[in-house]
Amino acid sequence: MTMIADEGAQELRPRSELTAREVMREVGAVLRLSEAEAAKLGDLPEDPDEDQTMVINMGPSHPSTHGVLRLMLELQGETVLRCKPIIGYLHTGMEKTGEQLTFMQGGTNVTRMDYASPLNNELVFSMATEKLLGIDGDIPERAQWMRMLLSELNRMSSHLLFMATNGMDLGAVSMMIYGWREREEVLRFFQKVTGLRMNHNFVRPGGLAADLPAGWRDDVLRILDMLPERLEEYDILMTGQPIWRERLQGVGVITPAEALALGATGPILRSTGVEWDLRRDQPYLRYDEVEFDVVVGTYGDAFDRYAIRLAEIRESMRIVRQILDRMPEGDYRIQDKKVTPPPRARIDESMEALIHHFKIFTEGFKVPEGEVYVAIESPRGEIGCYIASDGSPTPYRMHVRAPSFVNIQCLPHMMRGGLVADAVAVISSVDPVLGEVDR
Amino acid sequence: MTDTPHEDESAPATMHGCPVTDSRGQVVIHLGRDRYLEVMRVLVDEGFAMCVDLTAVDYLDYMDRSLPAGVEPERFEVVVNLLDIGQRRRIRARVQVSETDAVLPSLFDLHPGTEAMEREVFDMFGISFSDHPDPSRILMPEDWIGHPLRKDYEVGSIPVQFKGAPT
Amino acid sequence: MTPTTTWYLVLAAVLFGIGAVGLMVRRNPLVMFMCIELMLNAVNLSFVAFARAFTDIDGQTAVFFVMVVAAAEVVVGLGIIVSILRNRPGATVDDLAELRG
Amino acid sequence: MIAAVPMVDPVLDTDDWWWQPLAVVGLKVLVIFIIGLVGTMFMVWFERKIVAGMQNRVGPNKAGPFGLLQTLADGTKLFFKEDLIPDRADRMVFRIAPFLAFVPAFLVWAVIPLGGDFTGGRDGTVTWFGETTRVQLADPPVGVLLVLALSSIAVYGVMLAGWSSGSKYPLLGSVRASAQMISYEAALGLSLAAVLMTAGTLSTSGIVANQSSITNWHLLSTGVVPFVIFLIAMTAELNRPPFDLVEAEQELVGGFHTEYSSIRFALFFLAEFMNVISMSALLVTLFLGGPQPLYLGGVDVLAFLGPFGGTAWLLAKVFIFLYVYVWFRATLPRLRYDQLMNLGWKVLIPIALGWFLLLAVLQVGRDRNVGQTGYVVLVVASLAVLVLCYLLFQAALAVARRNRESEGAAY
Amino acid sequence: MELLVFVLASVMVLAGAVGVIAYRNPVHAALGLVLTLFGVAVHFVSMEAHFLAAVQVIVYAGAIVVLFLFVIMLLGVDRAEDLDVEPFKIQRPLAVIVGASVTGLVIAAVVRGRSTLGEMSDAAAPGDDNIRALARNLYSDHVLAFELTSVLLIVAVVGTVVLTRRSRRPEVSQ
Amino acid sequence: MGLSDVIDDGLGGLSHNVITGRLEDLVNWSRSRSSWPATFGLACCAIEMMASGAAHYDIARFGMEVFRASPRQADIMIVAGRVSQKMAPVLRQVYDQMMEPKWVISMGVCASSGGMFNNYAIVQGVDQIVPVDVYAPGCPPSPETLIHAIETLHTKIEQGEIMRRRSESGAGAGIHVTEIPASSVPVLLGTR
Repeated sequence: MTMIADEGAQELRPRSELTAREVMREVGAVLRLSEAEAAKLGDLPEDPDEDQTMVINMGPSHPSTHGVLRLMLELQGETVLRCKPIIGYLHTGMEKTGEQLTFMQGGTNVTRMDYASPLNNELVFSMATEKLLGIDGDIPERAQWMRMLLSELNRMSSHLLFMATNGMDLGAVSMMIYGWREREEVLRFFQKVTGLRMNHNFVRPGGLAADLPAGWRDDVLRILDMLPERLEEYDILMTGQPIWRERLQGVGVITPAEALALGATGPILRSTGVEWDLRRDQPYLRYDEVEFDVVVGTYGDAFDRYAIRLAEIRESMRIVRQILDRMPEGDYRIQDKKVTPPPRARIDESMEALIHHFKIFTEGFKVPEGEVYVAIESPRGEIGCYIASDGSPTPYRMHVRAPSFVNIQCLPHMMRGGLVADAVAVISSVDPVLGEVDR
Repeated sequence: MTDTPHEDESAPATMHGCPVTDSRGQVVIHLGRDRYLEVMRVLVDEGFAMCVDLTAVDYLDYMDRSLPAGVEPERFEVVVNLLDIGQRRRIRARVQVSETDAVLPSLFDLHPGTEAMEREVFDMFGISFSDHPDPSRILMPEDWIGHPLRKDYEVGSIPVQFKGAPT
Repeated sequence: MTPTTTWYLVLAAVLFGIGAVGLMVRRNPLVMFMCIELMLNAVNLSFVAFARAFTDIDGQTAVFFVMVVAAAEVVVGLGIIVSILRNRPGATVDDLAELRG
Repeated sequence: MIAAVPMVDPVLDTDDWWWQPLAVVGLKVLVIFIIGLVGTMFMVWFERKIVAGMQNRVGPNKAGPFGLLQTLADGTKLFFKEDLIPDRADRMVFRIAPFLAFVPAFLVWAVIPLGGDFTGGRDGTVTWFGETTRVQLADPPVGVLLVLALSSIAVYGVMLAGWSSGSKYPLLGSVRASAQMISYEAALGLSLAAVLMTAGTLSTSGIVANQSSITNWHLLSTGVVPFVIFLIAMTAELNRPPFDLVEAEQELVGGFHTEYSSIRFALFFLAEFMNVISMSALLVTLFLGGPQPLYLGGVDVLAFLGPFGGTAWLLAKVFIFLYVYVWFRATLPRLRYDQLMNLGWKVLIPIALGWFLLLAVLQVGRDRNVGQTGYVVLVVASLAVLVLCYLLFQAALAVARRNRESEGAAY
Repeated sequence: MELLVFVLASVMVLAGAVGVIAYRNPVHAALGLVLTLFGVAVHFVSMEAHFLAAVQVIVYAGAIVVLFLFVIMLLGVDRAEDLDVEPFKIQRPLAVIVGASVTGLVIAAVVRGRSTLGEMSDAAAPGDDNIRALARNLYSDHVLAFELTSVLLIVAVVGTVVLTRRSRRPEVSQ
Repeated sequence: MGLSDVIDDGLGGLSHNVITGRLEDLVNWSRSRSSWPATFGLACCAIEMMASGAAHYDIARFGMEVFRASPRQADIMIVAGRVSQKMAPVLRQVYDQMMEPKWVISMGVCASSGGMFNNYAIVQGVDQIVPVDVYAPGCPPSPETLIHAIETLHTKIEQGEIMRRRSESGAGAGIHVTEIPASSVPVLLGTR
C-alpha cells in the first residue's frame, strides 16, 4: 500500500540535500567518527548508481511494523541503503495527561504505554511515587514478592508475544498462533488476579490493588508445567529450523559500542554480549534474593535477540518457581493512612473511613516536593520514570523513559546493507511497542 | 568521581565546580548552560558512557522550587540521566534553560542516542538544540503549532459530548 | 481450401517486413531488439514451411539452432543495454554514440 | 470441423455420427472445468481447515456445514465488491493480467490423465457410451512440454499485474516473481528431463503407462532425487510457502496483487489454488504413476470402482500433496530473496543436472548392454566428473565471495 | 478447418507484429511480441512441428520476452517513447518504403517460384515421430553444431555476467 | 431507472423484485460470512484483536482469519486503538482505499470516544473521521467483546441493502458524516 501522510522535514531526505552532520548521524556517529570522516563516507553516493535508488515507505499501516511505526527505506534493488524511522503516529499525550491525574490515578495512564507489559509500567510508576513519598523502604514483603511474581509473569507473556510476532513476520504463521496460545494462559491468570487481561492498574503506590485470589498457586504452577514442553516445540519449530536460522543469523548486527552509544538496553544490549540487567545489577524489589542468570548473546544479531528472549522466558520461570516457594504471608499494601484507602469492610462501619476513602480517590494524596528517577528492567529494556512533584496530589511532571523509544534508534544501524526482508526481521527483533515509543 | 557527596553533609557539595545535591538518595548535578557540554564530556571520561534519558521540565508554575545555592532558577530545566555500566552508578544532570533563549548545545556528539530524545524535547517544549543533525518535530505532525508539554499549553480537552442524547 | 506453403511464406515475408520497418522506425533499443526477434520468427516460420514442403527435417533443426542463438543474442544484447541504460536512463539509440571515434 | 477432433484426441473413434466425438470432447471440457472449480473451492476450504487444525483452532465453520461453503461466500462477496483500477495503473494490462494468471492454471488440466484403465499394461483408454476414449482432454505428443510452456506463461500474470498496478510494492513483488519463476523453471525442467529420459516419451499418458507397478514408478526408477527437486521447484513455481516471496505479506503487503480488488483479485486467488491442484496432479502423473493403482498385497483395493478406479487413485495421490502443501504453509518460515536464489541456482540446478547426467550414463549403459564392469567404469567415470564439477563450482563460489568482500558492502 | 486455424493464427501474428512497432510503451510492445510468438507457435503446430511449437513457447515466450520485461521493469524505462519526435524527417517514410519493397520483393519471388515448392504433404506421421526425427537429425548430422551452440550459450552467459557486473570501486566512478 | 444507474450503482439501480431479492439474500449471506478485516492495529486493542484471531477465540470460524494487508481487498476496518491527530489522515486514507461495501468497527473506548485521553493528541472519537457501524466498548475490549461486535455487524450486514453506497447515505451507526473541507490554518488545540 502506498503512503500517505506527508511529514515533510521528518521524512528521509534525498541524498543530495544531506548535510555532513546528517550523514554523520546515519553512518558515523555511533562509531564516533569525526565529522570529516563521516562526510567522506557520505560522499560515496556520487557513484553512477545514485539514481538507481528508490525510496519506499513502510507504514504507518503496514503488516510488519508492529502497529504504526513508519519506516522510510532507501533501496537499491532490494538492498537497504538508508532507513529512517518516523514515529508519533500513536502519540497519545500521556505525559500531559499524567500531569492532570493524581498519583492514585496515574497507574491507569502509564499502564497503557507498553501494552505488552503493563504491569512493569505500573510498577515503575508506583516505585517512583513511593520513593518520592519516602515509603519505599516500608512496602510489605508480600507486596514486594507479589510484584515480582506479576512482573516476571508479564515478562513471560511479553516475550511470548514477541515469539508470536517474530514468527509471523518471518512467515511462520503457526508460530504466531502458538505464541498467542501460551500468552493466553498467562493472561488468564492476570484476569483472575487483576480482573483485566491488559491495562490492569493493579500495582499501585503503596502496594497492590488486591491480594492474590485463592488457588493462585495452582494456576501459576499450571502455567509453569505447561510452558517447558511448549518451549521445546518452539525449539523444534524455529530454533533448530535451518530456514529460521538462515533468516536471523547475521541479520541486523549491532556492536556493543554502537548499542551503548545509542542507549539501547534490554535484549538488544545483551545480545551484543554486554551483561546488563537491572534486576541483577541495580536490584529492586527482592531480585537480589532470587537466583537467575542474565542471558547474553555473542553476535548481536537478530537470532541472538530471539534466543535471548526465549531463554529469558525460561529464566523467568525459574524466578517464578522461587517466588512460589518464598511468597510470604502478610499485607499486600502498606498500612499508611495517607496513601492506602481503608479496607472495604471498614467503609460500611465508619463514617471517617468513608470520608477518607472518598478523599483519597477524589483529591488523592499529597506527595512531598522533589524529583526522582526510578528505573527497572522491563521486557524491552530499562523503563524509567522521572517524576517532579511540587507538593500537590498530581505530579508536576511525569516522564517515562521508554525502552522502545530509545531502542528504535538502532534500526537504521541494524538495517544498513540488509535486504527488505531483513528489515522486517530487524524490526521484529527490536520488538518495539509503539504505545511506548510515542506515549 | 573525586568529591562524591556524603550522606550526612549539609554544605552543598560540588563536582567539577558544579553544585551537587542528593535527591532521595540519587546524585544530581546542577549545570549551567555554559558548562553543560564540558561537564558532560568529563562525565563520559569518568565512565558515564551511556545516556539513558534526556527530558525537560517546564517550571513555569513552580519557579520557587528548591535549588542549591548559586543556581538561578529558570523556566526550563533539561534533565539528563547518565549511567555508568562499569561501576553500576547513575547520575542526573539538571540544566537551567531560560525562556527567552531556549537553546542548548546538542549532546549528539557525545551520546548519539540522545538524537531522538532531543528531538522529543524540542517537539514538546520548544527547547532547541544547537548543532543537532535533524532538528525537526518527532511526535507531533510537522505543521503542529505550539509545544504541548509547556505549562502554558492547555491539555486540550474538549467537553464530553453524548451523541444522540435527548436534549 | 487449405493453406499451401506459399501462404506461409507470404506471411513470413510480411512479418519480416514489419520487423524491418520497426527496426528502422523505433528508437528505443529494447523495442528494436523485439523487432529483430520478429524478423527471426519470420525466418523460422519459413524454415518450418520449407521443411514441411520438402519433408526434410533439416529445416526444423535449423529453427532449433536459430532459437538457441536468439536466446544467446538476447542475453548478451540485454546485458549491454542494461549496462548502458543504468548509467543514462531514458537513452535512445541516437544517444548511444559511445563507439563513435 | 471433424478434422479437429483427431488432433485433440487421436484415440477417439470417429466413424460414428460427426457430432458424437465433438460432444464427448465438449463434455470432457465441461466436466474438467466444473471439477476444477469445485476442486479449487474445496482446496481453499481444506487448507484453511487443516491449517486451523495444526494451529489448535477450529477454522471456518459458520458458512455451510463444517464451513464447506466458505469459499463460495468469499467468491460471491468478491464478485459483488466494488472494483477499482488505480489511476496510475496501465488499464489494459491491469485488466488482462488476472486472466493471464488464471487461464494457464486451467489449461494444465487438459493434458493430465484423469483416470482410465492402465492396469495390466493397457494403454489407458476406456469405453464410455460406445466411445473409446482417454480420460484426458487431449493427449498431444508433446504433453509434458505443453505443461512446461504453460507454467512459463503463468509468470506473465504475476509479472504484469505487479507492473501495471503502478505502485512500488507490487512492482517489487513482480520483479521478485519473474526472477524466481525463471530461476526455478530451470531446475523444474532438468528434473523433468530425468523422467522423460526414463519414460522415453513426452506424452503424459505414455508416461503414466510406463509406470505399471510401484517399482516402475518414476519416483523410484529415477532415484528419489528428481522427485524431491521437482517438489521443491514446483513449490517455488507456485509461490507457495516457504517460497511465497512474491506475496510476502509482511514485507510487500500483498506483492503483485496489492492493488487488486473484487473479482480480479478472486481470479488470482483462484489461480493460485487451481495451480496447486493441477501441479500436484502433474507431480503424481510424472512420478507416482497417475491413475495407476497401487497394489496392496497384489490387490487393487479400489478395483470395485470399475472404470472410475483410476480416477480414485489419482485423487488419493493428489490429496497427499495437497496436504503436504498445507503442511509447508503451516510450519515453514519464509526464505529470503537471496537465499531463494542461492537455493535455486547453487543447489537445485547443479544437483538436478548432475543427477540427470548420472541417469543418462546408466541409460547409455543399458542401451549398449555394457556388462558389470562396464557399469562400474561408467559410474566411476561419471562420479569423477561430478566431483570435478563440484570442486570447480566451489572454487568459483569462493572467487565470487572474495571479490565481493574486496569490494565491500554498499555505501 | 485448417484454413480457419491459418487465418486466426495469421491475424494473431500480424496484429502482434504491428503492435510491437506501434505501441509506445515497451511493455505493450513486448505483449504484442508474445502474441506474435503464439501465432507462430500455432502455425508450427498446424505444420506438425509439435516440438518446435512447444520450444517456441517455452524459450521465446517463457524466457526471452520475460527477460525483456524483466529488464524493462528493472531499469524502469517503461515510460512511453514519444513517437512524434523524429530525429530525421525522412526516416519514417523511407523505412516504410524500404520495408514494403523488401516485403514485396520476397512475396513476388515466392509467388513466382511456387511451382518449385512441393505442396504441403499430409503424410506427416502422428505421435512422437516428429520429435524422434528431429532428435536423430540433431544428434547425428548436426552434433558438432549442437555442441557449438552450447558453448555459445555458456560464452553468452559468462560474457553478460562480466558485462553487467558493477564494480563499486571508487576509481571506476570517475 | 436507466442503464447508467445500474452501471454506477451496480445492483442498486435495479428495482426490487423476487429475483433481486433472492440475490440480495445470497450476497448478504456471503458478505456476512466472509468479511475480511484489514490489518489496522493501532494500540493496545490491536493486541486483543490479534488475540481474537488466535487459538482461543479464533475468528476464523466466521471466515475472518484472512486479515488483508492491502485495504483494497478488505471489507471491515477494525480501528483498534487510539487515533492520534497525526494518524487521523492516514486512517482516513486507508478507509478511502477500501472498496465498497465496507464497514468500520470502532474497537475500544479510545477509538470510540477518545477514552481517558481527552487531550490535544487524540482524536475524540474515530467517527469524526470515518463512519462507524459498530462500537465495541472496553479498554481494551476482550476478544469476546470484539466477537460480539463482529456478530452484531454480521447481523447488520445480513439485514442491509446490498448495493447502497456508503458515500450516498454517509451512514454509520445512525450518524451522518459531513466532510469538513480542510482549512488552510491548522486547528489549534490547547493553547492557553
